[in-house]
Amino acid sequence: MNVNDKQKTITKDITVLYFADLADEANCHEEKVSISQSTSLNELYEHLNARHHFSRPQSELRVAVNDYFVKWTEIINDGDQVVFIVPVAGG
Amino acid sequence: MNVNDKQKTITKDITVLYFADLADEANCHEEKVSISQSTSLNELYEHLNARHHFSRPQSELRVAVNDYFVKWTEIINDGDQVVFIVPVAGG
Amino acid sequence: MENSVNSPNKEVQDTDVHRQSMRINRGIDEAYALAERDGFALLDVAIDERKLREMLDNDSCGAFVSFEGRVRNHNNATSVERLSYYGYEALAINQGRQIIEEAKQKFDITHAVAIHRIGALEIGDIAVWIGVVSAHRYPAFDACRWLLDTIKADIPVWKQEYYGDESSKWLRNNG
Amino acid sequence: MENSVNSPNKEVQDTDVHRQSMRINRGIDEAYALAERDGFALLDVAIDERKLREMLDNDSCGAFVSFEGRVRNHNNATSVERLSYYGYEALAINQGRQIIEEAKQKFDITHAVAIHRIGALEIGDIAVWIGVVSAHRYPAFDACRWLLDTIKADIPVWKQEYYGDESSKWLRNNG
Repeated sequence: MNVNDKQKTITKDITVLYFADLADEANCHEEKVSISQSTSLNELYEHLNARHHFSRPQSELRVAVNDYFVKWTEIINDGDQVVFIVPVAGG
Repeated sequence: MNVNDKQKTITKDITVLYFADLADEANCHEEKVSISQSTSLNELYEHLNARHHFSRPQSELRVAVNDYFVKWTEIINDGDQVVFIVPVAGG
Repeated sequence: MENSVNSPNKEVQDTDVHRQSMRINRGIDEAYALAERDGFALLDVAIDERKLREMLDNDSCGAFVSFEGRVRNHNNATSVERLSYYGYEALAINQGRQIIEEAKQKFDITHAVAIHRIGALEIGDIAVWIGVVSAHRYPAFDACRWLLDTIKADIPVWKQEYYGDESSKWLRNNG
Repeated sequence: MENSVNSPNKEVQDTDVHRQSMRINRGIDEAYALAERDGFALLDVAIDERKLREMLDNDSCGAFVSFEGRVRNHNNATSVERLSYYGYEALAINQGRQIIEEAKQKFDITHAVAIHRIGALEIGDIAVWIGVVSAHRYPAFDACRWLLDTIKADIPVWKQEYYGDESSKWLRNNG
């Protein structure tokens, strides 16, 4: 077992995209994040919130994984793209 | 007082236009009608109904005088244009 | 409505007594000018939707709702070949002007324009066009729908469907 | 929402982190092909209303209802210079396809097409276009309105208004 294999067993590498207010606050559109196997979507948001100090609580957001809205209870898989969605304002 | 003046004092000359079913039944688009001074719009319809045997009772119709809808109680004046309006079907 | 079905022979005669109701008395440009001024007109040629939309351009309006009533190829289960609309133009114009005014009083809209076409129409042709602009979205929807219902109920226009065997029938509005 | 007002300096930075949300990843023709196939697409150029109408030509339909959301020159009492829309295209496409399918299940309509534009828009530009065709009139009105409400609630598109002093503000939908 080399170091890479060992890494894979304990973390997941995901991509997070930011839109609207969250992009301003994170000051980027996209970031790569490594999370532990057991990290939930809630925990991921709290983790990123600690880093970026988002102005919105998780309760105001929806979440999308791989370009579909999902429930906050959805499991994160290695390679997933996660997006926290602030209230939309189209039309 | 000549004959024409005498006529004017006792009758009104009006124009009646027909549309849709009524035009089919009257077999014309327009006719000139002389009516007595006291003829009401109801009476005018009954008079024309006796001549053309319309398939619709007056209760199903509206009436317009000089290009505006009016009440059936409206007074007819000499020179008026009267139109009985069967239920419309545009759109 | 059995007795409203006309035989082919009857139709020729019908066309005659209805001929004056298939044409408008003013020119096309005059009809559009009237639509621009009063918000309503009859037309006896194809409706130019772009001209009507231009009348409704307004930078203060975030919402534009339009309705087009098109000639369907069927009515209930019966196949339709074409349709003729007949109008009493002078009354339609007076009534239409009042309906547009009433819509502006009832709903929070900026402007509304409606045109009803008369004459012989083919499948797919636009028989009626209604456009409404407003600052916000719901009044435009509400006013457009109310205008359509009111035009169908109060504007003196009638229609006759023609079928494959050249028989025809006067129609009642059924939505 | 005091804290959502950005200073002119902040705006330059914003443009950077939002740049990828102002463009679509597919070509224009591809976007229209998607709208034709699934009934929904994002676009980052002016919406060609005629192309969308052609997708809705159907001889069995007597009713066509359309909605256009245009950029207003004001929001409440504030004068607006221009507006930028930002979209999460892949999610918008997936969500839009589902919304169009749901509209066809909920309402007695034949077809519906909707497009949302993203990028920098001027006053009067069309931000969203929705068209619905049906045999009869009420389902087309109901579906068009429902589609608009649902698009405004569920399609991941955001907007920022710009004012005369180049300050800007993220907007919430207020109708």
